Amino acid sequence: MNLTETPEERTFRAEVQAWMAAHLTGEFAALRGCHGPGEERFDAALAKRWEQELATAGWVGIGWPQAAGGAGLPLGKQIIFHEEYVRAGGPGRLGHIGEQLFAPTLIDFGTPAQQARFLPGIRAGREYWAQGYSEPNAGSDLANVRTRARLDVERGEWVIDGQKVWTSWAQEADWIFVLARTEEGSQRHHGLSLLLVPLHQPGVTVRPIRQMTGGAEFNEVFFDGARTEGSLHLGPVGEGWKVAMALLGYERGVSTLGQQAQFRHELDLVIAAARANGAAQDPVLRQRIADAALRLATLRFHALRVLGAGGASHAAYTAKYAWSNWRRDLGQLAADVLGRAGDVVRADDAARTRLQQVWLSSRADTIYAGTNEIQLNLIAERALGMPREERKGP
Amino acid sequence: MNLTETPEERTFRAEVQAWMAAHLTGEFAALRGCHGPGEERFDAALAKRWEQELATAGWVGIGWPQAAGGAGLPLGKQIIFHEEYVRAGGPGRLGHIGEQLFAPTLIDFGTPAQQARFLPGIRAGREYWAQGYSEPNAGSDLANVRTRARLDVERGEWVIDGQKVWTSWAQEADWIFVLARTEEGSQRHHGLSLLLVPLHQPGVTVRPIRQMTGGAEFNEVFFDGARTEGSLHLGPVGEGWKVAMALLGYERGVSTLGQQAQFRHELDLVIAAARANGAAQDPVLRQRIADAALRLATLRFHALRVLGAGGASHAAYTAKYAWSNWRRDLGQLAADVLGRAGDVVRADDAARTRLQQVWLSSRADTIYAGTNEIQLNLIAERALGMPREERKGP
Amino acid sequence: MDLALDDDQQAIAQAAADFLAEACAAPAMRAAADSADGMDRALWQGIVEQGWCAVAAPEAEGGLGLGEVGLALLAEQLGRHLAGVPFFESAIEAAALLRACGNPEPALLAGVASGAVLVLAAHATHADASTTPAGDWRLDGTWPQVPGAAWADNFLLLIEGESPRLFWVPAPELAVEPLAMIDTTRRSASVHAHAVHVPATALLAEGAALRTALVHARGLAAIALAAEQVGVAQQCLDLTLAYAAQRMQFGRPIASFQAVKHRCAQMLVAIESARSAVYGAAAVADAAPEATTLSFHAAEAWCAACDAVRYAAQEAIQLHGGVGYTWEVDVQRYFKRAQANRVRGGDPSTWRERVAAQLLDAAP
Amino acid sequence: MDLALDDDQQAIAQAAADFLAEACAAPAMRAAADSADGMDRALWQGIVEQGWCAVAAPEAEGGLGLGEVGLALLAEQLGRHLAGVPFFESAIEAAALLRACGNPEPALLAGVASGAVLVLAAHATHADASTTPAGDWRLDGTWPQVPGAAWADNFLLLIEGESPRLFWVPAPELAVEPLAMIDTTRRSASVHAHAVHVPATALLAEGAALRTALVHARGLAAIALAAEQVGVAQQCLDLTLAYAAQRMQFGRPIASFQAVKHRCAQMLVAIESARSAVYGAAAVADAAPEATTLSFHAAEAWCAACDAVRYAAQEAIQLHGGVGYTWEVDVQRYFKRAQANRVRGGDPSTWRERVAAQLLDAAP
Repeated sequence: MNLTETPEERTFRAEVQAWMAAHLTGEFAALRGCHGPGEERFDAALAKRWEQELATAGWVGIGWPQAAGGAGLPLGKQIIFHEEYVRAGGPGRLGHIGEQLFAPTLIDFGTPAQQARFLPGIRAGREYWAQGYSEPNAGSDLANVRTRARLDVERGEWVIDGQKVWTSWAQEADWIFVLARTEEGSQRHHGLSLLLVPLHQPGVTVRPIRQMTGGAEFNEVFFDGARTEGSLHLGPVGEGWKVAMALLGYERGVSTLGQQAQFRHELDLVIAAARANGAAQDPVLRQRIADAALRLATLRFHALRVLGAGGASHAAYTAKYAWSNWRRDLGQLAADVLGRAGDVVRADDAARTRLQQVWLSSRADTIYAGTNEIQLNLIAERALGMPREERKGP
Repeated sequence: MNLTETPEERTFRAEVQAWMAAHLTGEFAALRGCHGPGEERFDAALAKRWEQELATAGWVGIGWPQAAGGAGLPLGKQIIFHEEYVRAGGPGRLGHIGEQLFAPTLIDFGTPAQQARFLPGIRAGREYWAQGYSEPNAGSDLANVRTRARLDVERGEWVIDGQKVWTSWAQEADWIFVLARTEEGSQRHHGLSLLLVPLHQPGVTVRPIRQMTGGAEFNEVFFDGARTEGSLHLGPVGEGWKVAMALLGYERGVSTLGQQAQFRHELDLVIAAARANGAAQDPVLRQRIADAALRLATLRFHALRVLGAGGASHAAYTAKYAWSNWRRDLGQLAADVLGRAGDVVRADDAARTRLQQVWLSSRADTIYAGTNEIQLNLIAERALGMPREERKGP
Repeated sequence: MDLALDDDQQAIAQAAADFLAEACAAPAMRAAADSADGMDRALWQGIVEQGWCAVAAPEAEGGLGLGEVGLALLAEQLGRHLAGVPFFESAIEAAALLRACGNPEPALLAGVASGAVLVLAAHATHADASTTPAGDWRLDGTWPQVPGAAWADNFLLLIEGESPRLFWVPAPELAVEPLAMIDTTRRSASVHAHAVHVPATALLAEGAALRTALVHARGLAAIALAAEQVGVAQQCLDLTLAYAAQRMQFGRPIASFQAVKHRCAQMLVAIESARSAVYGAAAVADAAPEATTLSFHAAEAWCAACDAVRYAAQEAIQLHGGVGYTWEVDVQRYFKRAQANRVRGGDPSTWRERVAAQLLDAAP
Repeated sequence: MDLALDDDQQAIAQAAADFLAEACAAPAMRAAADSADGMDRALWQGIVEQGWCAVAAPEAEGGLGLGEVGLALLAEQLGRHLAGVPFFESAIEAAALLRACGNPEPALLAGVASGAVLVLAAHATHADASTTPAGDWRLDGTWPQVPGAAWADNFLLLIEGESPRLFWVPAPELAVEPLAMIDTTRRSASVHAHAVHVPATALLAEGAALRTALVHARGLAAIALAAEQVGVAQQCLDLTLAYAAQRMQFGRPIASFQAVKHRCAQMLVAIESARSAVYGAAAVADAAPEATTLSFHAAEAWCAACDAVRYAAQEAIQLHGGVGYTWEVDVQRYFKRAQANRVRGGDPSTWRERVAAQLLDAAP
């Protein structure tokens, strides 16, 4: 157990701070604090140039092994990078799904040819990925996959038909990894494969979903005879479920520390708003603000405990439920601190607009990547060993 | 909708107040504020004399029809009686189960002979009843009845074997109504009968259960070849379930208004303690105290709405969950207001002792008469029409 | 003592439910919410024609004589449909204040009854009234966020300060600037007065009398807005029940999962409690209570309703899953309205603190 | 940066768990709780022999060198077993204050390490210290509720006031009167000093230096008491899981009901969060932080642990159903201890308000 930074870590932290200060300027200053696609002021072309700026400096793939073209940084430094990136106002990372979720899975499960083909594009900030798991009638029931793919033996290509939903940022991505049923008549998590499919082709339609925030970060993706090369399955054909689940494991990874730095920024905005409008004098809001600050500090300790060597296995299961409900509470707190003014949209008030977005967008946190209900089932069944929920029918 | 009392009601209220002031004196003053058996200072013989004092004045059976020996008072006056009884410090009613639960059921389902035999004893405050429903391995699953009764044809008597549990005040009762399986091999709620059984006989053993309060209000009752007359089944043999459930319906009756007057007294003690020890200056405790007062007022409105003509059917289902959780919160509030001093037992400090009892005893409220979990199931299934919980096995 | 609805009350509640089910079904509600100014004028006309704006007034004055209970029943149904009409602003909030002031302008109240929209402008950032040599008043000020202002025919302008004053001003005298809202089902606008001259009769109340009237009207408005919150909460539950019954997950309707059932049940507990609080408080208000009694029961209704709707709207989104987060599903509109109402009526903690002062600070 | 337990830490936690599973199993715990004075002397002897009372001290001073983290790990296990020993009082609370004062009496600290029980008496109803012509101090006062007092060999007497003073006094000099407790697993007694004379060296600290020491020691004590609360909460969960697995209702183990599963899962969320808060805060404390940092993280650990144990104890009773309300089942003892600890460490709202002042009132 060690919360003290080594001298080397302190130097590294200063290095990241300096780099961000020097580079998140000029045209990139417009990206400061941007969340990502779906936001009105988000400039996707600029965000891609920013990804390339990061890549050139070697900040993409810092956690990948060196053999895979990464920097192979130890955990402590990765944490520092993510924290300082967000602290400096670094925008939402268009490359996140490719770099943080897809690439580690590719390194674990991909063929050398697949790795050679895809890792460099991700590492260079030139190719962007989307995740095709959820389906409209499946929701939390991920194994209920109806998207199907058959091998067109003649052309050596997979032909995909179906629909995915809740695909973040697909409107800006180049590729999508699709969990598809490749064995006709198979049930549940059997007979699935994880296929790598180019998005820019006639058989694919991406339609943004308007959210309660007014923006459209998520999309529906329709596959209507979409095609990809026969070799582009990640892991063996028919064993896509295992690979898909392994990929989900990386969602709980080190980037959660960066997410927490973003949360800290949001809390700071709440505190500033409360000080400005007098809400800071209200004893009940004071309790809630203090509680938010204390629980956020605990999210960080919790992540450090889970990520640490020999990390606590029970604790790993509770992290998502804890942070998503923390943020939902923060969103409600933001709205309550804003008070009457929170109901009025003022484009010229960036702090207020951001807090309104925090309030509304936080409602997604307890739903995506496993709803509260799914999380509690997982905790009860896997961490506590309680009986499994019964499923009916096939 | 009418919250204004009629002149007649006002007169009646004054009458009850005056009677209580005149009669809860002398030897009965010792009963003031007593809850009931299980309390150290509770004097059962005195409490029975008090029941007879009430009976003599005509306060027992005020809600029964006149034909059954009752006063047939309208709802408004019944409410007023129960409220003023508690406000005056009237002790827990040893006759409650007989008068409020058993008698109405007897009037609805009993034979004329049964009514003639039992109603006068209850009406006179001379015979006391206990309720034999729950069993040790059944808990909330009331239909899981293992106590069995067979008819000894020769002697024309039921012979009962089995065990009941959580029988309030059985140590002071004369009779018990027992839900027993009278049809061998029957399942669940089939083949049950509601038998009326004298407690004072060799085949019956009553053993108090020590509670977390230290007292023993509840008992285990063992039937080991216990006997009762063959005619003493309430409702038809084999149809005891229907009668037993009808009886439970009277638990939601008008006496809840009296219960609320008791809650009000407890809240007043909390308020007095907070004013005395400075807790009343704490902004968070102030919120909680105000919340308790507001929600208690709502419990009363809710009961008046449910009891009123054409009362709200949905609302009836939610009452028990609402009041039991209100009281559990009040108990926690009492402990928090007492603070450090709440951990010390001081027999000479009646108010503190009472608040400690409120804290601990309130933990039973969300368990007995249908746990929180059972209540929520009932609300979901009966009020909202959601699918029924699956049961496994027989 | 009885809090069940009597026949007249049941009749108006049912009539309102039936009328709004037709006149303000979801497509009409969405159309109004997404329209330029948010008001459904056809609906408003229908409401006026049914006499709802005079539901509380005594029958002798041409009203329906259903008092605060009648207002609460209508507000509940309007909340359930997020109706884009200024019923709360005009027939409840402004009318309550006008009555509480002693109503020196009968035409104004009659106007409200016949659908002329009267709106209370409060919370000025700065505002001032001064007499002129001609005996008129000159009014200046900015009221930056006034709900319903863009739909107003007349305003009640509240000028706070050591001695507060309340003026009646026709809308054309003022500059009204609509605002972009998060909750588009009820719009606010900023209201500006610049050297507006009104006659002496436009001063409706001032000083201590006005303060008393404001507290009284605040209580009545809170009860009615609480009723609206109950309607919003009920619709959140009903939408959720309908969705949960048909949405299949893991081969079962999600309504069959105990966690879903219990949360819906807890929504009902909160809603039915809040409904009892609102009906009870409205009945108390109709019995001409003392100020502290009205204030206590207004707090009761308001806190219960805000708690219920916060929980119901939260769970409605949550139990709808991903689609609950989308624009297309109506729960988001109910969620936003619940919060807009809450901050409008004042945080429940503020109301609870008022009650705490009654219970804990007064001489015992 | 890493908050996983290292090998030494895992070893002591495991050793403590194993030792207490044997030496303080449920029957022994109940026997101590139901005994005349509540102390399990054999257990205390075992604990002293294992060196736990010096777990935090540097190895150079004969300790185990495991710091605040080591104390927290032991406190967690002791809480889990409701051990009837003055470990918290002596080795944590009093020792922390003694160290924070600069420890002018090394024998006292050595005594603590070897099992002589040192107890802090605070919250006097009245207390006074005056110098005598002989250069001694005369002490008078009443400390009405001092946890562990009946087991003390020595006392630290805190005399609050404009300039607070802390004295060291051997127990035989004082009148100690045991109290009847709700939580019988940790007894308090009232402590009276009547014209007690102590030498000048008995004054350990005073004034501003003592104030600073008290705040520091309060932070360390809160972290360790939070660890105890985590242990209490964990045992509530474990007892509940065991019961739910075997208790049949409606033909199924109640552990198979989703409502039961979700509540147990939420208990685990709260407990694991609190454990992270406690371990993190203890690690911070070991890194010699600034006063505001220690105070923040102590609040973090304390609030998280009190929230977790309140929920866990509540649900443990609830999910045990009727038997959860009986004396025979241990959950009631854990429930009572959780509340006794809570009021002892100070209501979480008080700690949160301190944090709010840091965040909201300081110049930005």
